[in-house]
Amino acid sequence: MGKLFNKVLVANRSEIAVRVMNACRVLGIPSVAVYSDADTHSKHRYYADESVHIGPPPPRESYLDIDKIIAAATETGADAIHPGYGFLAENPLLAKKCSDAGITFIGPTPDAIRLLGNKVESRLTMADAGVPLIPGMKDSSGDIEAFQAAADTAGYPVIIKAAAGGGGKGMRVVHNPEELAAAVEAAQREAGNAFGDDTVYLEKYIVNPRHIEFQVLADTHGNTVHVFERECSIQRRHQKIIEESPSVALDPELRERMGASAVKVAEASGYVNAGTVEFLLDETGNYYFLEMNTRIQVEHPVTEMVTGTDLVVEQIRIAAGEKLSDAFFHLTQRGHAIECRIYAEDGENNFMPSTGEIVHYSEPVGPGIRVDSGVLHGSQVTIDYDPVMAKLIVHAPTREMCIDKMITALNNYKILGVRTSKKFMIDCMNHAAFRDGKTYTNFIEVNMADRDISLDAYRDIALAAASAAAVNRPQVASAVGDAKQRQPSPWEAIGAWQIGDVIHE
Amino acid sequence: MGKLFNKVLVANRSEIAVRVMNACRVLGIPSVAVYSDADTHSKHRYYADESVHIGPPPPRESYLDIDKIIAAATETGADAIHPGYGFLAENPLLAKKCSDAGITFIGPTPDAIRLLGNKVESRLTMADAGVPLIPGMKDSSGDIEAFQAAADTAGYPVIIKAAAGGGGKGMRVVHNPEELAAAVEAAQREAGNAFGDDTVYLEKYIVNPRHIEFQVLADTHGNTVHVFERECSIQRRHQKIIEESPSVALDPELRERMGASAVKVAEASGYVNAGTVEFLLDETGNYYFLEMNTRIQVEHPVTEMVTGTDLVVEQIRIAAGEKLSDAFFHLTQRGHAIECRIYAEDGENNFMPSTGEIVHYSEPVGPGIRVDSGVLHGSQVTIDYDPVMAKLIVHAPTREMCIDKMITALNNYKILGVRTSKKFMIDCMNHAAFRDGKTYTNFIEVNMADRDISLDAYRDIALAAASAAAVNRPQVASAVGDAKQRQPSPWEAIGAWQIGDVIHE
Amino acid sequence: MSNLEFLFEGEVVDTKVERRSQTIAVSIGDQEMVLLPAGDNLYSAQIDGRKVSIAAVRHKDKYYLDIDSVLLELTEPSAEMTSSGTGEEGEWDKIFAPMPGKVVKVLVEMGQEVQEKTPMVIVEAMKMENQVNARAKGKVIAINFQAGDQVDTESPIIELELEASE
Amino acid sequence: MSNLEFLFEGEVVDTKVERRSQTIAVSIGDQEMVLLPAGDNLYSAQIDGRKVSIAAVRHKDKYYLDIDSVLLELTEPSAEMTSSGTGEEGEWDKIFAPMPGKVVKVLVEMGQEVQEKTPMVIVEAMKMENQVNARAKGKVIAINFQAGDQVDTESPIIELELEASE
Repeated sequence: MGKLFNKVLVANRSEIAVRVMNACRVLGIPSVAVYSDADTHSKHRYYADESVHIGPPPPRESYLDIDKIIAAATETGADAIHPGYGFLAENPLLAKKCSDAGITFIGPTPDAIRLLGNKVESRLTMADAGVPLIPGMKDSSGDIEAFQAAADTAGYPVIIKAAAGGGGKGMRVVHNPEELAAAVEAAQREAGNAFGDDTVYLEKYIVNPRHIEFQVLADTHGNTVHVFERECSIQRRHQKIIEESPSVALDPELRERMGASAVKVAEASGYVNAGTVEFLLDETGNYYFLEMNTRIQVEHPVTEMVTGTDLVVEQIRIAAGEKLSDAFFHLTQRGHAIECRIYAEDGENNFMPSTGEIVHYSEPVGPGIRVDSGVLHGSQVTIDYDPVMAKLIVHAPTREMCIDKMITALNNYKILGVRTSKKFMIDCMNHAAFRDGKTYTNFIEVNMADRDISLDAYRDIALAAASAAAVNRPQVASAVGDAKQRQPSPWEAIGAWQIGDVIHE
Repeated sequence: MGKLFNKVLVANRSEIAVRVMNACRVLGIPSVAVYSDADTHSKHRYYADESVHIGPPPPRESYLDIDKIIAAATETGADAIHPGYGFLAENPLLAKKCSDAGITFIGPTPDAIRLLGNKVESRLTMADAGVPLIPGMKDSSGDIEAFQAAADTAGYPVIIKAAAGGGGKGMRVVHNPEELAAAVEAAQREAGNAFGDDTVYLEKYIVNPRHIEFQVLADTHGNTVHVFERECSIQRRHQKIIEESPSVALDPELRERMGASAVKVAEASGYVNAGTVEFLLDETGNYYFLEMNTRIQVEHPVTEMVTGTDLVVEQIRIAAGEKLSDAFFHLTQRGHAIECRIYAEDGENNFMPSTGEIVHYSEPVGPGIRVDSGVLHGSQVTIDYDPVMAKLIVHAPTREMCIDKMITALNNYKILGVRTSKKFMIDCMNHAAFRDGKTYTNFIEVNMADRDISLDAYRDIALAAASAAAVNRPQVASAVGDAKQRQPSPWEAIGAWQIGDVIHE
Repeated sequence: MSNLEFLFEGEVVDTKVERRSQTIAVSIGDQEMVLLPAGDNLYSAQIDGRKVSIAAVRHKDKYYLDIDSVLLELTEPSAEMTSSGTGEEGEWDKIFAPMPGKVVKVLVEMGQEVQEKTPMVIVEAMKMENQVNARAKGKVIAINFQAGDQVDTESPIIELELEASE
Repeated sequence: MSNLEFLFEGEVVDTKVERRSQTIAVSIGDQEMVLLPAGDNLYSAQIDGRKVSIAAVRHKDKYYLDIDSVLLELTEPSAEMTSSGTGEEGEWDKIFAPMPGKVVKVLVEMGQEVQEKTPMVIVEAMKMENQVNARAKGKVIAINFQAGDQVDTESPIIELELEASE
């Protein structure tokens, strides 16, 4: 296999930059890191073959500055740019400027990014292509007959929502036609009182929705495939924290139908490279297109572990004009995979972001355990960027074993210095509703709200642990010439080093 | 799933003990380590839920002492013992004494271990069962017609060997019947001159043999399956160092036939639990039974990565009387996996064992990379035990990508303080014969003999690296109160600690 | 045998540490806990027959602990409390930003009586909005920043007069 | 700028080390090598446009290096040579066991002339037999152990009189 690109610049940071560089290594392609002042000593910079400084910490002046990214690629001779996720990944302008500069953008075309980034336009396209959308009224109306017609089309239950809405005011769920008129009137009154605007509209009420997404891949030779589903229903603040594959809610028939819809979405938008089609799935097996994400997703590893593929390698191959690898035409799902996102945020305090230095770092190991990490011992977690530090992904033959393995692995993942949601995720995993596969998008509100960790139970063992740590402080006397002391990182040690200092003892 | 056992004692050390404990963790079963004086601070002891000291470093007085192992299990309430590989794994007496003590031995029955440990008896059993053995003369004879008959039965080419043989003397390969008589006479003369005994015998000559083995699993409910093959042809001193799955030499038809033979071997010996059937495969697709190993093998992870299974978990399930998991009735091979054994031995100096302290240890990470390790930073590698420190296993969609990924991963696996064969294995992996799949058992003799690493090419970069390490020595002055200095391991620090010392500054 | 002192949830606790041949024994009052070192900064202990997995490290006068994934931070009582702006260990009469950021909304008014956990202010940092709650019952006596202001972690955004019971 | 001295394959080499803003620059004669720190004990360098991955650590007066998986050990010339029993850095007139073990077979006789790489003795350790070869041309003048003897790494098994050219 000839080299697909001479050099790939990774226009991102942290774990996803490292992940992309790993794919480059496998393909024998040198990688270029870009870094801001905040990332001078970061893992993604260490991981690359070379690195280019692109400015101060604020993203707008570094990771979001398209011209600096293009300049860094030109300067280092990189002939392709991988955007990772976040930052510029879904900015059609980067894709466009790459093309202008003769650099391959590893992702979809600017047109596809633009179309799918426009929610209204993309929904119209998908409706035309026959992909199901959440049915409801296109515009609000005071006419009760319009509501009745819309409800009949959507099918009960339906929900009445205030156009000016928020906070549940002016909202009514209606389970049968007899209740509809009264509910609309009540909602109008409530909305009028709450917002001074009594406009309400109707759409289908999704009972116990799940967030189900399908990975798709399309090459430049007209092949589009889906790589099965991921279920990402466990969310806090509308951000996914636990993802899994396969979904317990899909049987082979539904999987095939949803997969076919996902492929249709990609084809209708002229999609090339890796993307994700997001659906809402209700309890009765109806599903509705939400949007298509035009990038590699944070949760892509669960798909990789279940299908034995490397999606980022495939992204690079596709961008180089290769045909989809054979493996993608004979895909099977095997076993079960779960991902937990390890954010620097306090699971015991409303997911408050946490900053600081990582003063201890040790990863779990073992068969079927994968850690995609962007941090090291000594890393500084600052307020400048997204708080994702790492992802822990676990694979096992069955979902039950996978849950048990994930709990063990979370317990063995020790990060000290910043707070994380490890314990929160263990408690999710141990919850009967999670074990039963009752993973609806309201899982955390419903099941984790009254969670309360009493630290008192940990008092004695905490004091004992701190006491042990106290006697294990580095002994200055024994540090002289004792190479058993871990070497400080080069930067730390050099910091104390003086010009003219003679090193020999 | 109820707990399969209350507690499992692992009668082994290093990486395989850690591997078995990982399986226990997944199953929610507490594990017990045993350790000799040499392993007081070893990783496998840290990894267990509890540990029992079983004597001084010599294996005979610790890891091979069956009574101490049984006593440790009784004392801790362990109701099952996993023997790992090596040590007592294939000793029928441990299996027997377990049964006497009411402890479950996680492995086959004493009778199966005994039968398969007897090479002569087991070959007779397999011949009766119709499993192919290397054809040849059962006893030596001076009669040329007996040689002709044996050669006709075995099929050409055949090899004449001296009964007193060694060193190639009295050995003749014969490719067709016309050459046979002259070759036998020449071999007899040569043998007579060399050993004072002119007895020679004949067996089929295996052209470019490969070592192919099949993983089998059998439960107590009468189910026996094979879990496909591993190719382990790359050996030094008759010890495997690189293993892979699948083998490039097998097509689906041959795989099915060999797999069926492997199942037949297991069934003919009344086998239960995990075992491995070893075959020699010649260039024309003929295969011959060598022996069956009645334990989990060092190289089991390549099978796990290609089939998405957990063989050690399955061993424990089978021992608890469970039926084989569903997954084993729908097995498929996916992608390619390679394992490199990381021994403490010098790949540049005839694989001379190397001892010492591990003064730097960092593992490669990334998708499809698995490290099964028995060592930590600060571990002492002593002469007491087998020099295997760790195994690096890599999985990728294709063999070519797997080789590239393995080279990258070996380069990123940094162990300092003892010498390893990393560079040797990279050179194997980069050799055209390896890439072409020409992996015969003589691979190392044929391809790696004239390998010569000139250190001169590394002179400048080595001096630069040492210089950098010199300026990065811990600075005593900055160590005071600088917690960025890694904490020394508890034992190191406590060593310098004195009774009556006041810790507060 | 070493004598140590820690602050745990506002309480000062003495411990005694002793090195045994394979373990570290810690006495807290009548209670003795035995820890088995398990690698760099790692320990295990048996509690009620169950293995507890521990990571513990001291860094700049603070002890960071992970006990079966429950994260705790302890200090020595001698450590300067007031230097810690975010009021983690006291100063419940002041509401600080959890990290430098921008005030999105102040949720209380001057003179308002608040309870423990009453939402006080929303601060945006790391691309996310964070709600800061009161840590004790009291009355708002100062609001030092308004929506749109940049704040650090050293200057209180809101100050309370705590109830006498606190 | 620091001046250092190393022993590389018997040659004493001076180096100068200088800290740059992001790198460590090392001068060896006219040659300058630039290393980029890449984590604890890890570095990378560009050589002929290719990235070289390096681990390097100093431990007890020895430098352990991994340069693209080639393992090297350097010492400082000031380090005591004779304390290293296995004769790694000199003492080519003595044949030591590579590690404590049992002598299986002595392969040479008193007075025998040997070449570099002549097999001298087989020692069993770690369950394996290891053949120890001569490191220089010379004549056997002492055989201190016989088959069956336990040996350590400090006492020479065989001694040679080296040829003058060595």
